[in-house]
Amino acid sequence: MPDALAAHAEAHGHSHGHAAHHPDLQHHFETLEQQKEASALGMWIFIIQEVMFFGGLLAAYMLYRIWYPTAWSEGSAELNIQLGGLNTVVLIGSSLTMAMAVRAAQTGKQKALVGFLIATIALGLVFLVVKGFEYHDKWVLHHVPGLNFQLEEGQVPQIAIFLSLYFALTGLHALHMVIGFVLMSVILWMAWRKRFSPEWYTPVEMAGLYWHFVDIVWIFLVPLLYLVDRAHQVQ
Amino acid sequence: MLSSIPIFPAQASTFAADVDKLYFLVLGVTSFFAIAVVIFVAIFAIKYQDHSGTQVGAPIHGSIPLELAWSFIPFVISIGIFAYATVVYFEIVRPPAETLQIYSTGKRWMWRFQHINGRAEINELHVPKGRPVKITFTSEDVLHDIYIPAFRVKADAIPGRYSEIWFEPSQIGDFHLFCAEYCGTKHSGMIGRVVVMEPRDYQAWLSGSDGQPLAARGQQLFQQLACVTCHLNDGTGRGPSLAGVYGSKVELANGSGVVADEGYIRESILTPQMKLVSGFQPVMPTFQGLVNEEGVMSLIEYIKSLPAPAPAQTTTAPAARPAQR
Amino acid sequence: MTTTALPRRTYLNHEFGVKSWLLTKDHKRIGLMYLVFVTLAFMLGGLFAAAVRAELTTPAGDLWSSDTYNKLFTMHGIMMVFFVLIPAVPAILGNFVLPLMIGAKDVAFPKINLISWYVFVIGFVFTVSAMVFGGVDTGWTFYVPYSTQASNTNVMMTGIGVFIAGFSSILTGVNFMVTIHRMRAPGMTWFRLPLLVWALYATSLIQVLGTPVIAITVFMLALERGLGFGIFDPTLGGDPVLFQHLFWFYSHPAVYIMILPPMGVISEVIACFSRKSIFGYSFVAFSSLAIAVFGFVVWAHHLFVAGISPYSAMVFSFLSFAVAIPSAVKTFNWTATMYKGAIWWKSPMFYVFGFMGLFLVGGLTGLFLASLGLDVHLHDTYFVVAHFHYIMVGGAIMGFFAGLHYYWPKITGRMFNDTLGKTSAVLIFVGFNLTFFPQFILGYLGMPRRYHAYPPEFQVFNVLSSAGATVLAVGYALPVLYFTYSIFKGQAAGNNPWGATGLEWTTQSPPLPENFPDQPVVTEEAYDYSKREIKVA
Amino acid sequence: MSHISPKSTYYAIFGALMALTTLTVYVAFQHLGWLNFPVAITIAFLKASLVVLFFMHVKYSSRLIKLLVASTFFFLACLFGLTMTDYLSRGWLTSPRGTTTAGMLPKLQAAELPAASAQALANPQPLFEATCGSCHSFTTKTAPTLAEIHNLYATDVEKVVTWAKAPQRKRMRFEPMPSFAHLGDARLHALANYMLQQAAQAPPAP
Repeated sequence: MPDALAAHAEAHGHSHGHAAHHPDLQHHFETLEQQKEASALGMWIFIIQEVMFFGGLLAAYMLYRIWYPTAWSEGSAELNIQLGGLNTVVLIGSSLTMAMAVRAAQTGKQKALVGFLIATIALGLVFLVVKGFEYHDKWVLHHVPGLNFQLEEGQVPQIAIFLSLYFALTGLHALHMVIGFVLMSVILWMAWRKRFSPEWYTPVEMAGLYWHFVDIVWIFLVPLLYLVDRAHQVQ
Repeated sequence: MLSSIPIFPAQASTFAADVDKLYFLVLGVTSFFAIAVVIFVAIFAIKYQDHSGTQVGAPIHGSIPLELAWSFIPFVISIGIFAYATVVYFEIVRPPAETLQIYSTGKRWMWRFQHINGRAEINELHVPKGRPVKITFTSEDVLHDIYIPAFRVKADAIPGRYSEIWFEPSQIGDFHLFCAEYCGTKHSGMIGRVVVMEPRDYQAWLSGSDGQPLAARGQQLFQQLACVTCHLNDGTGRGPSLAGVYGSKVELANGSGVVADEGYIRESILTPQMKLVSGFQPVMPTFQGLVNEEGVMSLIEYIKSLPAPAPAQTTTAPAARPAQR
Repeated sequence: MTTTALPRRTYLNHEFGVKSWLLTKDHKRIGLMYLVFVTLAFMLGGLFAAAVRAELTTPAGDLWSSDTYNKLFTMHGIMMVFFVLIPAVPAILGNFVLPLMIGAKDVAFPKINLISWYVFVIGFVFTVSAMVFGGVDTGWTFYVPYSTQASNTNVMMTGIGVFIAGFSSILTGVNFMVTIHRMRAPGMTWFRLPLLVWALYATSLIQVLGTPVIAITVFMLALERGLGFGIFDPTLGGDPVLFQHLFWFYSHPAVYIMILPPMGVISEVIACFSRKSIFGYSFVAFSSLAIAVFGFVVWAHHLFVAGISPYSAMVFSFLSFAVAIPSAVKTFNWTATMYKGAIWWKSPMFYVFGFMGLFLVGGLTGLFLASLGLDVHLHDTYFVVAHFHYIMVGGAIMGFFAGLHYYWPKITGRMFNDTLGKTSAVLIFVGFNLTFFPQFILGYLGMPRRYHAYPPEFQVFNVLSSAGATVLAVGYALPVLYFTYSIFKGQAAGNNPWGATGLEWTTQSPPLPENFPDQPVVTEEAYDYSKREIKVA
Repeated sequence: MSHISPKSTYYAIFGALMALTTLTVYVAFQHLGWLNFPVAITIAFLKASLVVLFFMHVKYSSRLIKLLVASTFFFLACLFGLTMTDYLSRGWLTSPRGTTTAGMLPKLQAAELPAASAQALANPQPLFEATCGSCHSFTTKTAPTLAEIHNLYATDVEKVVTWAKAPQRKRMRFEPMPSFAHLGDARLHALANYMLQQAAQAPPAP
């Protein structure tokens, strides 16, 4: 036990010797490492709650997909696979630029960091604009449940459930994109002011985790919404 | 007037006594544990009381055998209760083969009961003693719940599908009928009485009806809605033959099977695409909005009244007709 | 030690003014700020309960109109569940003592901690204004399709309030989990943690994993009610029972959010006032985690008569029996802890005695409801009402009061009147039993819950119940008086008035703003009373 | 914690993600039957794993974070799986075959039917319209018309009553007739009488 204690004391207490604290070390942490680990853990736990958040919707999705396969097939056929595919490329691309931004922060390349952050934000905007076009199409076609929904001839009524879930899932995803957009803007501003260094770049990394999570949600949404039963529709 | 203060509900159905037996068993077991713990806490608190607050307790840190014992023994006991309670539960939820069918719909804030000979009643339910009764019911708006404490039965009425309770009254009398699922303003007014009568009296009461039998109404609807054009009884129509379908196992297009009970028939009328019968095209339109809950119930009763064709007719020669007399 | 002088520099007096409170990042101040709003919510909820009990003294619904009555019990439920029980121990006591117990200067994310409080207050304000502007009548469970189609009250606004308050709960959970993982003092290994910390960790797990599911469920409800989306709507083919599944996926574990932290408090208090280490420390610790994990797989026992498949009901019934075992283990261990102790009869211990009695009844009546054959009869009757009040009020609030009395000297630096504390504990215990025990009988007789008017033969028990509620109200009002008095006139408590172990008792009362003068180092197990020489005031 | 991956790793992962995206779209258009969905979800999981492991650095993170990520799936599985225990097993418990009232009511009535009132027997028309008349009219297509009945039975009331008590099914183009035994002999006689009287009145021949 004394050994463990000593090791522990080492991990937590050794910075007491240093006179100069890093300016970004908050008072209640002992070391930058401890602070960073706490932030990373916090971010991951937050992402877990986000997973459960989408999980509730996906549970509804799963049930109704089992109940109403026809509605799912017909509903999915109403979605624009080109725009969905384009957005996938855009979003995965933004994940790449985000990962590169974190790498630039790790290696202390300030200009590259700013550049990659701008690229990430730009790709995020492209995603939202494309999403906007998709929503607009749906509005024109009277496919928005509740607000202006019209069943077409021969369609099963449960298509309304599919479209409700489509809007709930993609809408929430888009909301997360908007939040991410705000987050990235703050990070960009900080990067612009050269606030990050290889020693301390935690905010960039945390924003990155969030951004990648939003990307993962989309990775699941595409097959769940756009690619249902496509094989039977091209017959 | 003490006699008017009940402390235990009437046992007016055949399984009420079983439920009560289970209740007293669980009550016994839990009381034993509760009293034991309270006695121990009281003894320890008094025996080891220290007025000064400066004494120190004995250095006891735990005992693995004790921990295992008081995890394992309650676990075994609760498995026992679980098993017993589940047996009773299945007695409550599984109706016997032959029951007297009654339909019901709940809507804010009343219960309508429909006997199959056509007699209907509101917030009152007449049933014969000594006969198993099955109530198939649904709701027309929000969730409701039929609860008859004296029979120990309860089930939610859910819009869009059927629920089912059954009981065999064992005692003549008037009993409470409650709505047990909160349904708004007059939730506590959505109550009624269940009148258990001798079968003879019940029969008399029932024949005081001026309504048309449910199956006959169903037959008329069957014609009106043109169901008959597709569902031919000889199996040659565009839809499956409905003769004898009730209670039989239906093979579905997706390879699974389902037993055609009231819920399935209802679902097939309102969302026909959901469980497509194997070998048929999804051509049936939905009848949602074209037929109300009462109508669906009479259609079901009509379909139930269709006798199963003789096996030879369905499998080998569906078109063969027996000679006319 | 008959002095009234407090330490010179404390977290309470190192800065002054409204701003110093509203912008504080000090976990201790934030805990107190929660206390203010939770007390407010408790009074509001209590008021609603009193109105409900007043109505039920007579069988005819003659005091309030049906709609008013429905709003009253709904608002009682929403206030008590979302704004009292869920934040009571974690957000008040947890915030105050968690960093002290593990020897940290603060929680991991002090800013987020403050944000949680603001989010909570915003949720509270939303909900209260929904109540002021007409109220809500769906029951705290918001069951569809009543809440989406039938109710014409402020469902949306209340839903938004609950949604927002949920995020406060999530953020607190994230904060506590990280704090316990990353902020422990040197030497504070997992198995030296006080049991309250284990309980708070298990609670945080539920908050993080469960709360988002109710958030999304309320969100779907809002989409359906507000925009006409169809997710649960039976006319479109949706399933109202799905709402119940999702709702209870959170709301059943939420019961453990309410009861686990008080259980942790009980472990602390019982060890301190028995002067003994907790019997079977690791069993008590792991039973908290077991309850948290098992708590997620039992939810459908709220749906046994709601139209779920009987086979599914069987699975959930079995799991529900399984979750009873860790609670039983805890109770047995607490009892065994008192064996050969040196039991000091102070007021926190009186609340523990009360807790033991009431929680036992609450927990054991849970077995009735987990039993499928019995639940058919008992579901949605007063039996259920009595059962969960025994758990939530008899258990959780009693535990909260035990903790509040136990930590009051630490929080304020002053002692309260012990005799009055004991009196209040006895009053609450007696009043509580008088209020809720008759409801078990009513429940088995078949009186459904949420009834505005009821058949006259149920009146006697209802009158008893309402009479008990008055005693209960006195019991709850009393602490407000002696606690307030103690703030001004109470004797100084000193660092460790109860002679307890634990880091929180090594620092001054009230603690320094940075908690400890030096980084504490832990060298012993929790509750190591046997090696101590105990001095008390 | 601060592991720095080479740029090439990120580009390779991006390439893999693009390739998997193309694959998932391609596969979606192939006829795989029930396999389509599992394949699509597996690819999504693969892609997500790549992002989690490399872009989010979990591959280089502490065991605690790996455990957290794994436990998320456990709780999601609880939510999905246990909800589905309900939905997938619905309909397993059904009423046993033969649960119908048809078997129940006649048993009840056999000896216990109260006497029909003289008034009802004197004017059986309302009763007729509620029972026999709903199927047997002059124009009906689902049951023998009154004219046909007249041809078959002429004035043989007893035969009609016997048939009504225990109908058989002679002609498959008609719906089967339910038993009317529960009405009792008195009513059945009155009904049969009334029906044959009506049937005898000159039917408008088609």
